[in-house]
Amino acid sequence: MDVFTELIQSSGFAGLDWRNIVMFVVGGVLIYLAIVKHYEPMLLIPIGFGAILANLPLAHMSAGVGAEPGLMQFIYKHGIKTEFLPPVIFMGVGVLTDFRPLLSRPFTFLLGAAAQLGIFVAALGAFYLFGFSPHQAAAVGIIGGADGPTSIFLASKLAPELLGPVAVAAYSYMSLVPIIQPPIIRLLTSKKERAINMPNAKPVSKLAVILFPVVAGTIAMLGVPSAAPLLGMLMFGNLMRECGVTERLRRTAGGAIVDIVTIFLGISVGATMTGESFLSLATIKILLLGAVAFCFSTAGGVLLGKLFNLFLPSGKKINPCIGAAGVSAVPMSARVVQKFVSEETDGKVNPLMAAMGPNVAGVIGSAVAAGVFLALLG
Amino acid sequence: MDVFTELIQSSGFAGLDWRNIVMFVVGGVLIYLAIVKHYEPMLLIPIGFGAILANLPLAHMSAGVGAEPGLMQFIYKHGIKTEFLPPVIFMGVGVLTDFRPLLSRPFTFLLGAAAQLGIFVAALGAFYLFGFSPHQAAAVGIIGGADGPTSIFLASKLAPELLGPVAVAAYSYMSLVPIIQPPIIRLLTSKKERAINMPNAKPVSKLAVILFPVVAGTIAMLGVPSAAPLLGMLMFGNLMRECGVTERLRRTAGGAIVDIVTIFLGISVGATMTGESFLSLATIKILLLGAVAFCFSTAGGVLLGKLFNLFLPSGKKINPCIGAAGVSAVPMSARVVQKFVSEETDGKVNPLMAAMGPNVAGVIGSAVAAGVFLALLG
Amino acid sequence: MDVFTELIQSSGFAGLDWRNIVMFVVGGVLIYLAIVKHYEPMLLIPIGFGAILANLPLAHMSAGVGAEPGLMQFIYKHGIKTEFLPPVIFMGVGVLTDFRPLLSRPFTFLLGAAAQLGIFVAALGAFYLFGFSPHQAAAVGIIGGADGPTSIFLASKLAPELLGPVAVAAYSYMSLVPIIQPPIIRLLTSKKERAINMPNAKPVSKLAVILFPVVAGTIAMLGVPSAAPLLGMLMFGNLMRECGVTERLRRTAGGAIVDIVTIFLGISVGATMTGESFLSLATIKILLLGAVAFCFSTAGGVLLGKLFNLFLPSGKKINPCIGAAGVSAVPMSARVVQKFVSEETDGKVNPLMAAMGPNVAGVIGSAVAAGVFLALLG
Amino acid sequence: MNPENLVLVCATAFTAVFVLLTILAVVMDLIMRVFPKTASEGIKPRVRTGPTAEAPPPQQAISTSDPARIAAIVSAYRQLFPDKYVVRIEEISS
Amino acid sequence: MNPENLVLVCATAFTAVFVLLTILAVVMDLIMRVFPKTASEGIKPRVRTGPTAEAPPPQQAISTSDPARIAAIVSAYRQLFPDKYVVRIEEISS
Amino acid sequence: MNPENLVLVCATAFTAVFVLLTILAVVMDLIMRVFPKTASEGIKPRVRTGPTAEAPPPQQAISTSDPARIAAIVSAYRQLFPDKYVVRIEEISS
Ligand code: NA
Ligand code: NA
Ligand code: NA
Repeated sequence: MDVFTELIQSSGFAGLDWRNIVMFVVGGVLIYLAIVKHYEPMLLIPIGFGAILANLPLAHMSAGVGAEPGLMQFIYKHGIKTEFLPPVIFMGVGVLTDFRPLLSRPFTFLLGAAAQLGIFVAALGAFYLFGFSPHQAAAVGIIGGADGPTSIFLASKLAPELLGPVAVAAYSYMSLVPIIQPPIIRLLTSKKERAINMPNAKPVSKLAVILFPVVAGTIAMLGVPSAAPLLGMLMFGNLMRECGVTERLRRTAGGAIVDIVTIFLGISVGATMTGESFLSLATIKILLLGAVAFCFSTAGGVLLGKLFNLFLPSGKKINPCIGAAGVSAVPMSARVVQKFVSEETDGKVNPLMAAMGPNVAGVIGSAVAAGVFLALLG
Repeated sequence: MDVFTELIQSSGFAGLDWRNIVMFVVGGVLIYLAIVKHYEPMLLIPIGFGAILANLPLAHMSAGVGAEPGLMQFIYKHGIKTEFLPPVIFMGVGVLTDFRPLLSRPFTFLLGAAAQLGIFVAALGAFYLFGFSPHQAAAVGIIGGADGPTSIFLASKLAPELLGPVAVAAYSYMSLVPIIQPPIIRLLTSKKERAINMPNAKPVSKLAVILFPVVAGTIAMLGVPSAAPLLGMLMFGNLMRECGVTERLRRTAGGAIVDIVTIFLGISVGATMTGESFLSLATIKILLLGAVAFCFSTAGGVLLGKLFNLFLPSGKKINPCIGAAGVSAVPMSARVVQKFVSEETDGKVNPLMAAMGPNVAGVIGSAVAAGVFLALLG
Repeated sequence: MDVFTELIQSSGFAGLDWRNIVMFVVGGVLIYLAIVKHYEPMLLIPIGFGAILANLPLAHMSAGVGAEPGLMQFIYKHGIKTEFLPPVIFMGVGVLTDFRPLLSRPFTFLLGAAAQLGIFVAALGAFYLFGFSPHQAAAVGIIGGADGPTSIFLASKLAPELLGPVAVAAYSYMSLVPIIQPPIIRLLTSKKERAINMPNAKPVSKLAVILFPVVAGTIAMLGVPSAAPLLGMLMFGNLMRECGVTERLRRTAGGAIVDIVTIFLGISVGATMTGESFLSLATIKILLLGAVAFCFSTAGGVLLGKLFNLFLPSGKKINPCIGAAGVSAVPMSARVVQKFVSEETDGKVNPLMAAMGPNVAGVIGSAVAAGVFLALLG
Repeated sequence: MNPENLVLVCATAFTAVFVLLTILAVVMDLIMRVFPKTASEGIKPRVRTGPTAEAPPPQQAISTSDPARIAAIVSAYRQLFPDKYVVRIEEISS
Repeated sequence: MNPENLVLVCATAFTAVFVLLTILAVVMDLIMRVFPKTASEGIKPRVRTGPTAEAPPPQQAISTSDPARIAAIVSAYRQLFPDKYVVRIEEISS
Repeated sequence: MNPENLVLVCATAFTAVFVLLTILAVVMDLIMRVFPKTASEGIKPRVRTGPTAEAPPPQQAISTSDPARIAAIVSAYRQLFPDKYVVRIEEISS
């Protein structure tokens, strides 16, 4: 009987409080959304399971500021705090991203810039309305960049205490793009605008595709040096993709490396979600601000498209809907725009390729925004 | 001539003593067993080669407590001492393990528990008969869990000075399962018992298979929090396997990651086997105790099967032979039982699936045992 | 306007000096050579891009002695300074290398030794003519080993400040082997010597192939213990290749692991090439000495071949051209010899297999040379 | 607990293993009762020879397939290919 | 810059994003003018269904292929396979 | 050893390389004499074009295959495919 008592006391059941149980539910919900709703499963499965691990009393499986040493904290400390894993994911993103749609319509760079609007709206809202510190506000705002690794990178530097909710918000809303974006696009565009066809794309030479990561990468990193870890690895990955002579590196960088890093990044980010830190008013604020950020980013892209049309001759007007794809959330957002426009026009207008332009520009846009935040606040 | 002298003196030939040479033979024997006898080659090839490296005078290629800095010590220090690599292997085990046979016959959980008997018999023997310290005794006992990464995990924490012989014993006896188990099963069962057919298995829903890693994992880690690094990663890997939405993570976690970790884990564990530490009476005791542990674990599983039959109605009796598969050594031990029973019954009874149940339960069982040892002794 | 000023000042454009721009060009040229001329693209793409990254002002993307903390310095510090990544590449080299051509003509071991001549000529030239320190001279000389990871390994230990130029020289000249070697071979051999056919090769048993990494590896590491990290991993990789029972480890060690390490090794070596350190007289000297080293290594191999022929009976004479393949640069150099001889003899003599012998011996040869340098200077 | 008392440590550990695995058995049994295999999940007894590292799935949907027949196939197969094993039997109803 | 003045920080950041992406647009446009797609690079409008993680290449060489036709194909395809998308249309001139 | 005396260092190193590789040659030669290739290891001259990163295996079992013929095949092949090389020649005796 004595043995049995001791067994129970040294178990995690004794230390369990309601917050742990709520977090088991949160983790379970994330896993459910990943499996049943296909919400970014590559990230939400590890994050959800990590959230469960983090809330096991006495298991030392949580990570983040002040966490006790353990497996998850080991990964967090060596992979995230060192700012190593998110740039490596970006290398994989570079390998997997085709920038041709962007190059074939260079004006879509600007739509990708406009669609970062939500970052700043949310950051200001977080600071002035919700009382977050400037550093925290920037980390919350970056959710509007609709880019997971950028959010993790910035949050882990500026406000590691918010890493969990920021990452969850970023990946959740990226998955909710098909629900968030269509009403906003519909609200801001007229039937006629949605029907604008834009078949013309510049031919893109192989040389331009290869020069892009080197030249555009160098200029962007000169412009915002603090974004170099993200942009440098993104462009390096893209160079491996396009150069045509590093096939095996390309395959591994876009395959095994991305997978390995995703697994460890995801589970250790999830493991920052202890009930103590996650179950707070701040998390609810962050989820709210994240939704606001996505909405304003979507609107920003669409509105710049409309602004363009004020100055463009009638034959060259662009379909403002593609601006919404500038939030990034590659390639989900571009597909949402394609589906929306195609349905609105009975399949006559199909701007998928045009929407891929701002879509990939948005990846660069939010990395640049993160870089400026780091430079001015870091 | 002077140059030549200096050359010889700075070489390893000068520092060679008989123990190094014996260890070269030991390493060679392990490699021979791996190649010719197919004894766990994925581990014994790296361990055997690591044993050779460790015994090269002046090469600084040994690892473990008090080893000089060098390549192997680097891997050991960052991969094993940090308790990182064994749990990662467990993630791969989770990816590669199908728990359906266990779920379809839930009573086999108990056979997997009983077949950990040898752990405790060997631990007690090590302590009371052979004079090992309690920590060392636990590390030696865990060999009876027939699970390599669990043995490495526990030994590296409780008795790193015994890591080499413990790992060698664990992997060697796992390979010797086809020789160790049949006589014990034959001794403990009657012809009639061996002929019991048990075709009935519950159908297992996909949902139950997905809930298993989450629910059973959470309960197990709550029960024994110190087993969380092993059980958490095992269940995480199994969730990636079964959830159906993380195919590429599953493939990499069960492929490249397992391979990478196996290579570095194996060679650095092998590199702990310096002649000085390995060639001692302790190693012989450990090898002896390991054999005892495997025998008692086998017996434990079989005897619980027989005990079950005392209470089961005649139509529902189980074949006690499958209890032997509870030692784990997945999937070797289940196949040994299948082969044994099939041959004893002229192919009429084939309990492979039934034996896979205790087989995979044994993995959980020995991880739990390791966790309790850590909690009470760590 | 104030915002814009601040933006410019915090950008890298303000800090740009001419050396950075020259290094952008150098990086671009390396990338160009990789893509258009196929000069070792697996290494020169990462090195070239790393050179660009290193020269972005304020981006903290450089690596090496005295570099500020950042992503590249993180990789350099944990991967190169720890002497971890180059041996891991060597494991991959071992997996990818078939030593049968060497075993089938054991005398080619000696040609692989002779073709390390350039290492010592260049080292002495660096010390006595160009004023490098002994440590630096050894690091420069090793370029003549025509082996990238060996050069990186030795340079990072003896003269990390020269790592960038040494690595660039090693990989560049390896790519220039088709241009460097033929004139030297032609100069040193007669038409009649080039036409010597050497069809006879000893049959190599599977057992000998498996014993090679174990036995030859052990002897070599006993002989020069400080070469053990390179030779040990080379032989371990080769054992995984040949043992026939570790297929999945072999595939990953020769695939994903080599790729991962190549990417991180390459980009962080490239990131040591800041304008400040690279644009110096030393770099020009190193490039010059590297060329000299390759020439002398080529000559060394050929001349030993000719020396052999003085003592060999007429029917057993060897084609001295194959000695040139002893520089290593596997398998480029062996193919250069094959092409040269085949063209010189109108396709009648094709010594590809014979040339693969010294070719792979040269890998061992330069690793041994690096080990002796480390032992005597390290 | 005094670590010297290894009997107690071992007894505790073995008890823990038993208790925990019993709980898991009960819980998983409960889950399978609450969420039984639905008809739509498919009844497809199949045979496939798989890599030996991966555990085979159990015989599913026994009702549609004579277990003796499976055993016979498995047994015969293993005679022929001792290092392979049957993990799925695919039936084509004719 | 005073971090408290987050309005200025955000204005700067948004400006930087715009300025930088505009520069990139201009530079890349210039590069494509200086190095236009040559005839030898091939005019091959193709359709291929790819993995969803990878962005599709743009419609190349529109002149040889009716964009309406592409749109029709794309649209029809997406009706049939909503989770796939068209990344290449390969035409065989007959 | 005085590191300043780089001549001696280099001489030692070059000697070490020679001595060590000679020992390896002798030992491996010995091993091949003690464990010669057995008939059961198969006599199978084959041609295969492989990835360039991997060194080709040597011509095995020369006795059954005319080396001149191999050379001719290799040479012809390289004319046609200069970036590939012959690593195996498979003969079908007819
Ligand atoms: Na974005
Ligand atoms: Na076990
Ligand atoms: Na060499």
